[in-house]
Amino acid sequence: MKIKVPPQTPVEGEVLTPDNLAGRSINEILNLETFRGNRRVKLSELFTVEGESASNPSDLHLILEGDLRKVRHIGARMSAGKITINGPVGTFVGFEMSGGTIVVNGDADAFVGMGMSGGVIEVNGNAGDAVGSGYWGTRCGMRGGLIVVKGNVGAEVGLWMKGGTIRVGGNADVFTGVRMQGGTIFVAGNVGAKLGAAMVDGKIVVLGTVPNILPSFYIDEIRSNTKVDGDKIQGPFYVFYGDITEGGNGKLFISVEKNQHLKYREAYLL
Amino acid sequence: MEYLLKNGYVVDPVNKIDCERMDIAVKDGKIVESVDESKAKVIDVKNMLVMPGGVDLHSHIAGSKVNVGRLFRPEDHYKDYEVKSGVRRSGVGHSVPSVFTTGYRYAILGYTTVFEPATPPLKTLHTHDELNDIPIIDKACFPLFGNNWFVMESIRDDKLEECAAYVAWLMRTIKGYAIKVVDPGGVEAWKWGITSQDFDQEIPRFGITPRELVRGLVKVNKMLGLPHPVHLHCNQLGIPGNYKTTLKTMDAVKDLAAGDRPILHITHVQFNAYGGVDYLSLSSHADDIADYVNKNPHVTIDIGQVIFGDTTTMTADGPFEYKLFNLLRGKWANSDVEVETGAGVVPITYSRSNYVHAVMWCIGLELALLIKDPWRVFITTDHPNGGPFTEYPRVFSWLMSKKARERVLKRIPRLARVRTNLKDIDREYTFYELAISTRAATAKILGLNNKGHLGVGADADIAVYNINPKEVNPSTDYKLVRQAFSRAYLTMKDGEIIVKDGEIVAAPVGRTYWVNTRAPKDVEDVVIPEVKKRFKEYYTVEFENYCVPESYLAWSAPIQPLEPSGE
Amino acid sequence: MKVINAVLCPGCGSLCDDNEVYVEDNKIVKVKTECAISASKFLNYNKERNTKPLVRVDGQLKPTTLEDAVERVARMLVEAEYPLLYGWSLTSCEAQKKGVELAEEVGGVIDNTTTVCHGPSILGVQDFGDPTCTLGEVKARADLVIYWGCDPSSAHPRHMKRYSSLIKGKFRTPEQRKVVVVDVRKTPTARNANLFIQVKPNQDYELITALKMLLQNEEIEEQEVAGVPVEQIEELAELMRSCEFGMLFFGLGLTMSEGKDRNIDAAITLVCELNKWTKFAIMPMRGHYNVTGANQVLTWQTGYPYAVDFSRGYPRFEPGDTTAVDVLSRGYNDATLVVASDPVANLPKDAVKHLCSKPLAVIDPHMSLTAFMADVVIPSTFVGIEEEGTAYRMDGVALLMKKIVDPPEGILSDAQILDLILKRVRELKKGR
Amino acid sequence: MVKFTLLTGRSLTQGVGKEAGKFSEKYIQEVSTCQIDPEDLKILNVKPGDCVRLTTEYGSVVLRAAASTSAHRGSVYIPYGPYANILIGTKTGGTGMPNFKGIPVEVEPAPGESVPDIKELLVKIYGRVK
Repeated sequence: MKIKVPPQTPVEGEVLTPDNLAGRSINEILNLETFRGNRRVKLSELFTVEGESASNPSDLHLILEGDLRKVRHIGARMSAGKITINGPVGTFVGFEMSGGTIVVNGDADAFVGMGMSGGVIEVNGNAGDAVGSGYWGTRCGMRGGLIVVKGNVGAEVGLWMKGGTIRVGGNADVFTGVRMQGGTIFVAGNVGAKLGAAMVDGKIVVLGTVPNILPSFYIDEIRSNTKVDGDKIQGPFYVFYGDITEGGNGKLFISVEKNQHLKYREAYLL
Repeated sequence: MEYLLKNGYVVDPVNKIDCERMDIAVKDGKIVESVDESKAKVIDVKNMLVMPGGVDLHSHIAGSKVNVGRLFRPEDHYKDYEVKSGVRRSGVGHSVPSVFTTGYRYAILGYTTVFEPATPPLKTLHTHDELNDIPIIDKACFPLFGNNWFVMESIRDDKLEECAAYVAWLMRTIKGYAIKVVDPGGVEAWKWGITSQDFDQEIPRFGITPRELVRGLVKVNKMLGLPHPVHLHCNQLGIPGNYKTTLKTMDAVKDLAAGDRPILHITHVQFNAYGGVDYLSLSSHADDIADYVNKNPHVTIDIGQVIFGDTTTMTADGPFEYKLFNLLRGKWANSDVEVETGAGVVPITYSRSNYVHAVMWCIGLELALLIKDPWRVFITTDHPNGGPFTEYPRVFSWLMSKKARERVLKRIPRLARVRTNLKDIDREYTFYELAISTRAATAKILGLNNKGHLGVGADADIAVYNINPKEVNPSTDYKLVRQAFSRAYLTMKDGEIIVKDGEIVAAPVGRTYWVNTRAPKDVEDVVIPEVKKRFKEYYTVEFENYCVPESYLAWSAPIQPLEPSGE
Repeated sequence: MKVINAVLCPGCGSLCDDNEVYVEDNKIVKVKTECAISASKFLNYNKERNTKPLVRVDGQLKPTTLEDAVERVARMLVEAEYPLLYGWSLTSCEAQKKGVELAEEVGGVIDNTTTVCHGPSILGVQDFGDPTCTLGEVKARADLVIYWGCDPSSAHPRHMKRYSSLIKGKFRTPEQRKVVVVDVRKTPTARNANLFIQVKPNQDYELITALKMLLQNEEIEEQEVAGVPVEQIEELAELMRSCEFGMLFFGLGLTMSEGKDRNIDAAITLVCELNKWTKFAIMPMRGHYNVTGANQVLTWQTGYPYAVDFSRGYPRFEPGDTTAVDVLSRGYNDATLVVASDPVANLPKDAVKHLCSKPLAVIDPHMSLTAFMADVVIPSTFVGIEEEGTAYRMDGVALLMKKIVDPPEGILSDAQILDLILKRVRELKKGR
Repeated sequence: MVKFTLLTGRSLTQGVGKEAGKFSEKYIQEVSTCQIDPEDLKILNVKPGDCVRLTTEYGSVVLRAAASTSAHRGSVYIPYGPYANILIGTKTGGTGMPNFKGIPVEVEPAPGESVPDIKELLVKIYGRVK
């Protein structure tokens, strides 16, 4: 499917999942309705469609082309199949998805994988804020699955995260892993301040620099390497645990080499 | 507009009508003897169940704590929404629905009168602001008096007449309906961080016990001739072993009763009927409470049934909510209100496999089934504390069918079955008893003469359910009961069709009742200036700005008090 | 000359209701108040007043009729696919209700200025709750008052004297109260505090974390946190632990700096923690006089306090996406109606750029900066001066504002203007 | 050119001035003045009343400098308003709230430049008015 003209107002992309499209003919798909702003529009007004549909969602590979920056909730609640997005995409990609794969060949806006419980999201560009968080008030972020972002991510990655893995190839902004309750976050680049704030469980690995460590984390040991989903990651790492104020048992693995300014904490090693 | 509802099976306990096939005539918003069939709109409700509109005397639908519940629980509503269509505004539902949705969903259940049972007087302008926005249903609110400095001080100083004058002034100034007491003295103690107030323990810095306070307010209630008895939420709510406090409280005012008119309503008793010493040993003492109520006509109760699932607890009982927060460690809102009261809000998920929750579930039903007189026990969920009001049909089916209860009983922890009596109770409500407990009796105890019945002159608030009471056996067909009560075939309010086949077709404004009370003029002339003087010291608003003008109510319906029945 | 007592001040969120206003020939000639902002409001409200509906013709604002202005706004809203209805904090709840109805009717996003003041506070509340009280509780009981990232001397001039640190209550005299200020600058409020803690910008979160550590008797592996020596943090922790009734007032210093909602998360959980030791409460210092009312009205009508998206016919709340700054910076909206607010003066440049690039209408008594940039301007009355209305104080107490003088001829209230627009919108929709 | 931290906020004068009107002298004067510690002014080689240019990642504007002991070393304080907004970004971190406080800012003397007139400024940046 190719978006005809980038829409001026936001388009709801919930309908764009293999679960919704499977078993429908191209014509039926073109006649499906969604919202552009407050207008009900047919997909045919927004997209051109080529190829063929599949009867089973898991056999369906949906390819979206064009500037989708104002299309939000693409792949919401999908359970199977694959979506490839060639271009930049809007907010809430993979909202509450439970299975299948979404690949974004471009940048993704905020709230990638909000409330997801399974499946894979791959962003081959940058991603916005609150990747892998949860709907407001639920106190529960991503529970399972994998999110991979090649580039940088915004603030509050993994907010309230409970399970699954987030891998960031670039840098992460402030509050990485805030209120995290489980799962793993791996950041290959640098992170902003307040790393792991108020986390109670889970693991965060940072290969780049960390501006400071919150006073509610204690240094535990120095480890030569660690693992993320079975992959060995070479250290050495400072290992901190916390957040003490939450009685937390979360672990921060922070590159020793890139963070010599934290050397003074070694004095507290038992 | 004239209507004739033809051929329904009418259940109207006030007029002793039990499933009789008859027609109901409606004209200008009232039930009338007959209408001209050629002019009236005739609606055939053949083989359907016709009842007066439901009357709920205890449901938290409006005011500051309800709005706190809405505000801090987006996760409660984001999946349950109503799209704007026709006469219907959009909104959200689940345990703390938005105002429009509240009105619609009550009407769909066939309820037409709902009272908000707790308003902090200082925030009652807010409560009315929301009540004004709730469409269709008639409503009112009960101001909180159980931790009020003026009340505590005047009862302490043995100045009952002055207390009565203050209550009368406040009731008409803020347009309230009844005296509500929540955890008497306990909220004042909580304002200093103290979380336990016993019935015979002195309230910190006020030199008076809850016993004296409750007795004083029951006397005041009689002096003023308020249409509803003192509406009391006991001390020690939610605490194991609290059934003793409840019994003590009921017995404390027994000597004040005169005739067979109830003088005290104890609300959501399920939360106050616990045995045991901690949550591990929690057990049901519903039988002791029921026994007392059966023997003593001066009290009525409502049950406060628990429904398994997610909901939001909210009460003026701030210390209880703090204790609940410490058990659950989730979200906690607390809002102490100067001079008067407080409030707390905590979300909860009642789970069938949780021993404590299962015991609570049993207790509510036991109360409704063990109290023999349906005129003195009312069905509530203390919405949303035990569960949302939209679950009422489920409660009806449990009360009407032992089989329905057993289905749940089978799936709760064994120990919860053992430490409760529900499994041994065979009683099943009839449609007649259900109609008493959900409309006739509640209207009567609220003093609403035009509600809860279908006699000539009554407000034409009518609910028609698509179920044939002559054919359906609720004991076995409890699912049909639940379905029928979930979506009224027809709801009429003040003679206007509101719900047709489960859909909202009109959404007019509803009344707000309040009691226009007055104490003797010479007493008021002394008391009100004194209140005004102390107001500046106690409050942060001006005396003049405390008032809710009658013009503020969307449809003001003042009620005159009854004849005072002495001290 | 007429004297009107117990007048509410439509100035800040303190909503003081004890002002005396003197009126002669339908003019306010004198105000008895202890507040400079309030005096300025009552005496100057009528200056720089625009009393004619305006419409932009050839780049210039030209007078027009009310009917024409209403018609243009209605058309703008009906034609838009995703209109933004923004503002709402300087008007009555009655107008706010009309605003919700209009937003629902035109399928737009309605957002109030909360979004750029205490929006993060609400997000914090949605995760943890809100242990709070009314201001009279502070007056009666508080023996410790903390102002964190707020400066009542500048923004809420009578707050301390009327409600919090400097007032005598039933159980407390001002001398019995200790005052603590935590801020990045030595504010006017800080100069009179018993303890002033100067925190480094963007490090309030670290400081709160350190406080929690000390309250839990945990050791801190640092000499100082957020630029504050650990001994001084210990001093504050001890004050908090040992008071009988503590109150934490916080302001935009917490919501606008790094951390935002997480700062409030930390502050609320700190107060929850403190309730294990003593009685403690927390309250945001709300700025505009009825921004609290906007949250209340939206919440009871839609379930959500701000940033409500009606584009699909029902209320949706996705802050960070449906919040005004995000809507504008992502370029979502294709028209904007601003009521009782001045986003051109208050929002970041790039958001304002988008705002001004699309059709823009303003309803405001003042000739605001936004009105100066608008396509259509409809003047309205001043609520609380020329119009009655409900407003909510920062602690959620609802009060009725009075009408003191008549508005200039032909000027309607926000609620009336919105009602005219709503009616016209319904007609236009029917015709389509 | 010196690096500072930008703080924006309310001030009493801004509050009072706002009530007198957004085009009033009092309001404009207040919101187009930045407060800097006297010691920092010396480092900048700027006297109170002189113009300085402030530049952030998001924009640049010329304002009047004032000495203030409230502002601590290393920070610049501007009351909320149309001038401060030029220096503020729209990133909200997923919260709806931009960073109005604690933004890195470069300050340099701007001799020969003047604070732009409010109306001209609005027209220049946001267009629309002819």
